[in-house]
Amino acid sequence: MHLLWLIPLLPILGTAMLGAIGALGAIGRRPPKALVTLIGLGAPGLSLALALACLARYAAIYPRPYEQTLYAWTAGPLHLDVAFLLDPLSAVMLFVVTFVGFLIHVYSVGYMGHEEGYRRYFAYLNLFMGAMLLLILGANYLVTFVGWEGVGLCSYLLIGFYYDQDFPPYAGKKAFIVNRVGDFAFLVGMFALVARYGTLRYLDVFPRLAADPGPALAPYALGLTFAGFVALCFFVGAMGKSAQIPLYVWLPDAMAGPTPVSALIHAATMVTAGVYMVARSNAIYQLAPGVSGFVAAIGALTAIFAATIGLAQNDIKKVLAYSTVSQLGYMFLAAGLGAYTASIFHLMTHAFFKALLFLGSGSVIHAMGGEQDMRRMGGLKRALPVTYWTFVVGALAIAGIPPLAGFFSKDAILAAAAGGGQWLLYLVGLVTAGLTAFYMFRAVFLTFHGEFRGSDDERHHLHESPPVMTLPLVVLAAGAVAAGWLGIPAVLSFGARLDRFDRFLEPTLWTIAGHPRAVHEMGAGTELGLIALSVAVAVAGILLARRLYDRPSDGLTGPQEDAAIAARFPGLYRTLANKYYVDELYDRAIVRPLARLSGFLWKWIDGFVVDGSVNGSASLADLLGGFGSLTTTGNVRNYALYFFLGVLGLFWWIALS
Amino acid sequence: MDALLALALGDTLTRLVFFPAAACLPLLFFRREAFRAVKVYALAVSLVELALGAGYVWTHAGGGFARLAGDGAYRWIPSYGARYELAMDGISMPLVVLTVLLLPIVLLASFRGIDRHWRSFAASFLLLTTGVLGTLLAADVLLFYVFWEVMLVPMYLLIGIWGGERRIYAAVKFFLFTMAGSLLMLVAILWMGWTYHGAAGAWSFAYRDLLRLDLPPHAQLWLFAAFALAFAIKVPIFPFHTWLPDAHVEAPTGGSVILAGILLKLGTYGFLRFALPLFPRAAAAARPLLVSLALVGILYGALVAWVQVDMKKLVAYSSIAHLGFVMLGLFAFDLVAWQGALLQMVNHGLSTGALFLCVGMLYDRRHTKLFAEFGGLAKVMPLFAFFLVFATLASVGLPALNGFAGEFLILAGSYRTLGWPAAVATFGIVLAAIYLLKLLQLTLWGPITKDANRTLKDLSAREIWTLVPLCVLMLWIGVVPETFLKPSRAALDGVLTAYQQRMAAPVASAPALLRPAATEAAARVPEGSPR
Amino acid sequence: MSGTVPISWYLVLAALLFAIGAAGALTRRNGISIFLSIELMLNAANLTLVAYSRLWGERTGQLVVFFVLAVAAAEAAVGLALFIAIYRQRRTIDVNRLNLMRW
Amino acid sequence: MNAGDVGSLAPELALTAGGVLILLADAFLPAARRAFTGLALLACGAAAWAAVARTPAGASFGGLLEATPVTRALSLVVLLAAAISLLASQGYLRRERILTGEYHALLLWCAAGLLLMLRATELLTVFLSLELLSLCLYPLAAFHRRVNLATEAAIKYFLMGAFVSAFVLYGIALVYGATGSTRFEAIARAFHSGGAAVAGVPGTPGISVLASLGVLLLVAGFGFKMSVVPFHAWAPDTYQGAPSPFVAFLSVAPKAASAMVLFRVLEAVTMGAGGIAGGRWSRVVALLAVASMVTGNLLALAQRDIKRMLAYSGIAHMGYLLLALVVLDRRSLGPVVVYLLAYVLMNSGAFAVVAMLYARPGEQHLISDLAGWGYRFPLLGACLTVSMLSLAGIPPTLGFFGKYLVFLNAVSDGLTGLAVVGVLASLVGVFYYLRVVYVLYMRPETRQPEGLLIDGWGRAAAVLAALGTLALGIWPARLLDWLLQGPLRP
Repeated sequence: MHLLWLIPLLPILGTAMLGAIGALGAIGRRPPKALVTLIGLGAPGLSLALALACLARYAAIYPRPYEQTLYAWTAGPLHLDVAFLLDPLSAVMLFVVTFVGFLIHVYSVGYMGHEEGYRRYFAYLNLFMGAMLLLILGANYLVTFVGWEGVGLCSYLLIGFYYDQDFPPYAGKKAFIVNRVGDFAFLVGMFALVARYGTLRYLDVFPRLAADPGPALAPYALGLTFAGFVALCFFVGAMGKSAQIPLYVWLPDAMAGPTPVSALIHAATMVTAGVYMVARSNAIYQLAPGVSGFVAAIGALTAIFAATIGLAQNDIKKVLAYSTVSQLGYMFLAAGLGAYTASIFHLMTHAFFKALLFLGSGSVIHAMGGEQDMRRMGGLKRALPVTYWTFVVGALAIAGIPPLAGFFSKDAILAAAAGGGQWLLYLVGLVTAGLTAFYMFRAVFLTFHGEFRGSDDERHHLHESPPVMTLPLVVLAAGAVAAGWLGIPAVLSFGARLDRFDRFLEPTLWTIAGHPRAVHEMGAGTELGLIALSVAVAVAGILLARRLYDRPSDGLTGPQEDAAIAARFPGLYRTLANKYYVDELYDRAIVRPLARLSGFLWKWIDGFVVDGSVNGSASLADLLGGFGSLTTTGNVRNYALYFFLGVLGLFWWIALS
Repeated sequence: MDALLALALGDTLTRLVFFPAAACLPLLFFRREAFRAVKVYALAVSLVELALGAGYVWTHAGGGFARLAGDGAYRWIPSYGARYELAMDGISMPLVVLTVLLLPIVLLASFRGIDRHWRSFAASFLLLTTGVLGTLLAADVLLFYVFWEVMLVPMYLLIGIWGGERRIYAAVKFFLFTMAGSLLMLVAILWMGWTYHGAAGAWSFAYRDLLRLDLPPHAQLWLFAAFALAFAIKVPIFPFHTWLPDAHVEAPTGGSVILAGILLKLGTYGFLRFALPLFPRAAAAARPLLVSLALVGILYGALVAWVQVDMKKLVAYSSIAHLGFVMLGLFAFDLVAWQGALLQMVNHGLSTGALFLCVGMLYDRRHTKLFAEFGGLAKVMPLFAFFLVFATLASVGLPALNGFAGEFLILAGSYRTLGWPAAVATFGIVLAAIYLLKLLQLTLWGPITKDANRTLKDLSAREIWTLVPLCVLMLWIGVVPETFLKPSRAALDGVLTAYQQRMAAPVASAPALLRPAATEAAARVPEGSPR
Repeated sequence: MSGTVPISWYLVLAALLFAIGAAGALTRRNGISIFLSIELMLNAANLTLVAYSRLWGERTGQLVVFFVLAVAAAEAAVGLALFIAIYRQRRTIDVNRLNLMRW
Repeated sequence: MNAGDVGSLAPELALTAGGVLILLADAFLPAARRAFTGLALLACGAAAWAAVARTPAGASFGGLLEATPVTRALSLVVLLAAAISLLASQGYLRRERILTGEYHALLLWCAAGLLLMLRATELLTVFLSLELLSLCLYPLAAFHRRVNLATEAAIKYFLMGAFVSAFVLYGIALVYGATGSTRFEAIARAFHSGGAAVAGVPGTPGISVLASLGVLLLVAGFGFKMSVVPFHAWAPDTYQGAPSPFVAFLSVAPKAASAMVLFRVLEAVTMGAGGIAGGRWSRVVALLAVASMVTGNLLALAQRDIKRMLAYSGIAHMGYLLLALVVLDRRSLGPVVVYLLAYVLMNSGAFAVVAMLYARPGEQHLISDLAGWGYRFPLLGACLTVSMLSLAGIPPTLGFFGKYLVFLNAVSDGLTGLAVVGVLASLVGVFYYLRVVYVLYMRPETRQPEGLLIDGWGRAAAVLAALGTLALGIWPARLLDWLLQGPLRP
């Protein structure tokens, strides 16, 4: 376990080595592909093994946290450690990230095999793993932030992986900048902590908060208490990283990156960092009920908002992207309700099935030779059986059909909402569940059922992906099925305490002196009823999708159905298809005015006011000189006159004084 | 005389400062057209200077650079109290190292770009180095002023002779702006000397003597204004900044690097070394003004940088924003912020220097700096792309690179003492991302639009060698900033405590001398053998 | 003549002479006339000196006058030479037209 | 008149004798003309040696002359100017084919006049030495007989000079009348006692008015020699027209001596009279100083002809110099001496280079004509650059050091305001001095050099000036210790 620090370091070393051989390649000939694959898979593989080993060791000292300090920065009184922390929370994250991450690396070998940027791709991907592991293993906000920005960088680089096209680099830039807005708030939150507590170490800050919450509850800024202020700052940070309203806009565009990247970064791991951070900071959020409510509201809003957009997307990856946004909304809903374990639970299950879905879509795109528009697909289940079945499993999981993973985690969240008496939030969650089921199966049917709608050469090109790609699908499918069983609610387990997950995370939840955590008890009957309801809604969604998109009886194909629907509600459909015009709004309301302002500052303040006055005074001096030298007329009599007048003037002046 | 010899040849700051100037004389014996020989010679000299600098720092690291220490004081113009005294402490040390490090790099980088008058070019650079080092190391205010002015001429020639289209306008603007500030500073210096003469009965401009001069607030205010103007122009702080874009755009690559890397720092260094400790009350009074100007600089510089169409101009305006952070840190009067500020001075020197080098490499190839002329270069120049991305990210303040370490400390520190202004400043990092990613977007990414770019050669070994040291340092500072924070801690702490003592002490109604004790922490120079 | 002329008379006369000379120097355009006016001013000064010398009853003033006469002569020599030179070149000694150099 | 008196005249005698000797040589063995410069330099050297070693300190000729460290220092300054001018002249005179003995003789006699003027402690002596000086300057200005401009310059200078000397004489008369003496110390005494000496005499106007008119006339007269605004207008024309190497002398040496006389006059008037009168004259000098600094710099800004530019800049420099005389005390002389030395080195150096680089004296000396010549004539270009930087007051040159002393003196006299005006004015100055530098190095060549004659003598002059400017600027300590012994220490 003392090798903990190696876990994040290994992938970074992998990047360094890949970079090195690349540099050699730039001078001599290209490095052999096998070597790239070896390093690219070896680094994350090793850290996966190491992670598992560490977790095994950790079981021994559970639930005590294990902290490891490497070295420190000291600036005056401020003392910041570069240190790692292994506790139940980071243990879960560690497992998810290394496991899913490694699988996706494997998948990439097949998916990216033909790309020319193969080495570069793995270099970035390894760097991402390193940064992500820093993020989750950091023992204080600083280290976490280092990872936080690191994953942002990798996301930037990987979204813009196809840098010689126009859109991907743009999308990457957008992602980075939007994230920066969040990071700004995150930083301010850290500064506040530093100013108040002089440290950023989790195991310093939280105990002190828990022991003596008084000062943190004093009014601080923006009409919030100190805790509230910090909580808000961190949540804004999370908004950026985890694509919540209003900072979600970058995520759909992020699909410009290679599909495995979408799976790893923009579904399974990075985007959940925000959720992780909120859960990590639960001590602060417990002290800030108002902000927590805000978090829940934003989460719910995002969930349903993104789900509705998902209804009208035709790009298979866009559908998945919006569903990711919506699922992240779910997680924040849970976190905001104080059900931190539930949010992490959903985070984990989501990691499995969403990664699965993305990789599945990747397999489809692979088969279609890069085509992503579902309207040009259809009937692929014959050509891609493995992909099809695993995809369906993922879809069922996300739709929340028991006994798959999504069912349990989603149910835990809805239960928390209902238990907390937040019926509005519950309703939103429920509707979202239905929508989710609907658009996921819309995607399934459009893609795999019906007749193939693509061109002929595409038809000939169709083929199932190689095992190096399908294997990860299968493994993830297994996860998507089973991951939920870690947290079976009591009511379904006939009293047997099978909610291991909650109990495992229990030690990371802080109990604040004088602020007991609310424990929601519901009658078994109600709970069962709610469960039945949510399942029913999900099934209804699936059936509706089937009725619309998988009905060979009437001659209409899926796209034509869409068209028909669009014809029925044109305004609504256009709004959804254009994602509520939010991008346009931002462009008009923020980007352009800012640009205009900058132009004004440059041309007018710099060019006119400042330089104008400088050059102006210079030319004024010139002018004075020019006129003044006219007094030197060249006529000596004038000179004599000047002398004479000078004398007279001075004499007069003296005589006066 | 033998003392003089010892001073000139021993392991002294004097040798460090004047070696480059002395090394100019042999240049007279090179043939006018023997560029190659001159290049090699100049590079060799710069490397020796680097060795001297590193050696001096190494041998004197024992003291921890807590206090000003150097060659001791010598009479220069005894009848008027001016003295020759060089000394170094943890505040000047990093900048000195940066200077001697950048010298060989800029010379190496200029091999291709500079195609005429190499003798004069090398001479200008060497003299400039002497001026800069002298300014950093002078422990006598008058001597400081002398070196401060000496810097101007070589820089003026560098811009004016080897510069671009509007080079003369830029050069003259640079010269006059700086002079405008420094001349008033001269009057202020003279006034202090005279006041000291009145209070102590003897002429002196020695830093440590003037530190003991306790002036009534209104006098402090005027003197501070004079000093601050000179430094503000150099930094530059809005609205005294407009010389900078012109100077940068017109200057040759090497000139821009030195300008951004070092000359600008002398402004912030001046604040930290002179304006704040000498006139504490005035500094405290002026704090709101300068903090708000720093904020303006951060946001204004960033916004204006964003809309530039010329790479060098973009980087130039980014300097304004970055130095805004430094100013904010300085006027936070907080040790954390000060450490960050000092670190950030070095950081900016490295990352902006690297950026200018990259721009220069493109200029050498295409003889244009306009964004419109580029795009998609990553395809043809992968190595260049790597270095440009690296430098840009460092400049953006990405964690694990140098920029972050500095900015984080500055902002964390200033938040402690200033509160919301620090939060506002933090927003600058968002803008930084906006304009710097624009730089990448428009040069590296996207399809290649101009055919001229399809055939561009990637970096040569020489160019790589100019960039590698910078990148290594950026990474090092970013990962283990401790190495660079430690040496300056004690010195900064000394200045800060002295400042707090001065503020705590009763207000002087007339010029008076403080007891040495009060200022011991700030500066103490071992008296040199009086000759 | 027993009654002595009061000193102020000499002074006023001298002042008048000086003023006349100055006026002449300022108004005449012919170089020589200007020079002559200047001579007049010199002699006005001489008169003052002598008057004061008388008043103080000591000889310095008169001494000065003798020197001044000599100096004036020398000046005249140089001046006339210059005027001849300029006349050779320009065929005029009208100072208004000696303005090749100005501004 | 005893041996000591004669000994005290040794420098002047050396110069005069040198002049006479050269004239005779010119008459009898014209072949030796090439050697005249050498001879003249020898005379200067002898004079310098005499001034340093042979002239006993203290008064001589019954108090008509005095020798103090200051007069000695200024004598050396004057002789230095003469030497630089002579060095620069050789090439010029040969190029223009006017190499005759009169030139050197006249120059030497000018120097003699100046030395006397420096040391004169009595108004008649001052007047005579002034005339000796002027009478030699006029012909020198016109020395290039074939050139229109030279003669015109000489005429202007002559008429103004004569006009002004009349005023000076009248001033002498009035002061003499008010105080009954022409000796400075007697005048000082009289002013101290408020002129009580004549107060009783019936019919005399109140001393203060006439006396101050007299003093004013003297101030104006020597202000004219120093080309102080508003008595300056002659300078640009004369400088432009007169032979450049001679201007190297004209533009500095007379100013040095006149500054000394001005000091003596003001000293006599104010030091005794103290407060009130002192304040009054301070205001006058301050006014002249500011006027000169501002006007000189602004007008120089507009000049395209380098000689006119230097003329106006000289006006400005005299303004800086006057700053040291605003509040008069023994300390004032230190800055004055150093500033004059600096001014001699940089200005004469500049004119020496100008004399070599501009072939056709009948035309304008456009700055733009030097374009790109910094590379064609590296040595001269460097020297000119040094002069310009020094004139602009940029360290490490003597020019900076002079400004430093002057402003320091002003500040320590409580005249910070004037110092600020001074530095701002000099900021304007930087602009036009830099123009020369950038024309030299940053502009492509516009014309081929033709008809130039650049000889060793001239180079020596330029290098001597430039090196002096730099060396003394970097290491002024010894110079000061030597110049400002005794009471002159601040």
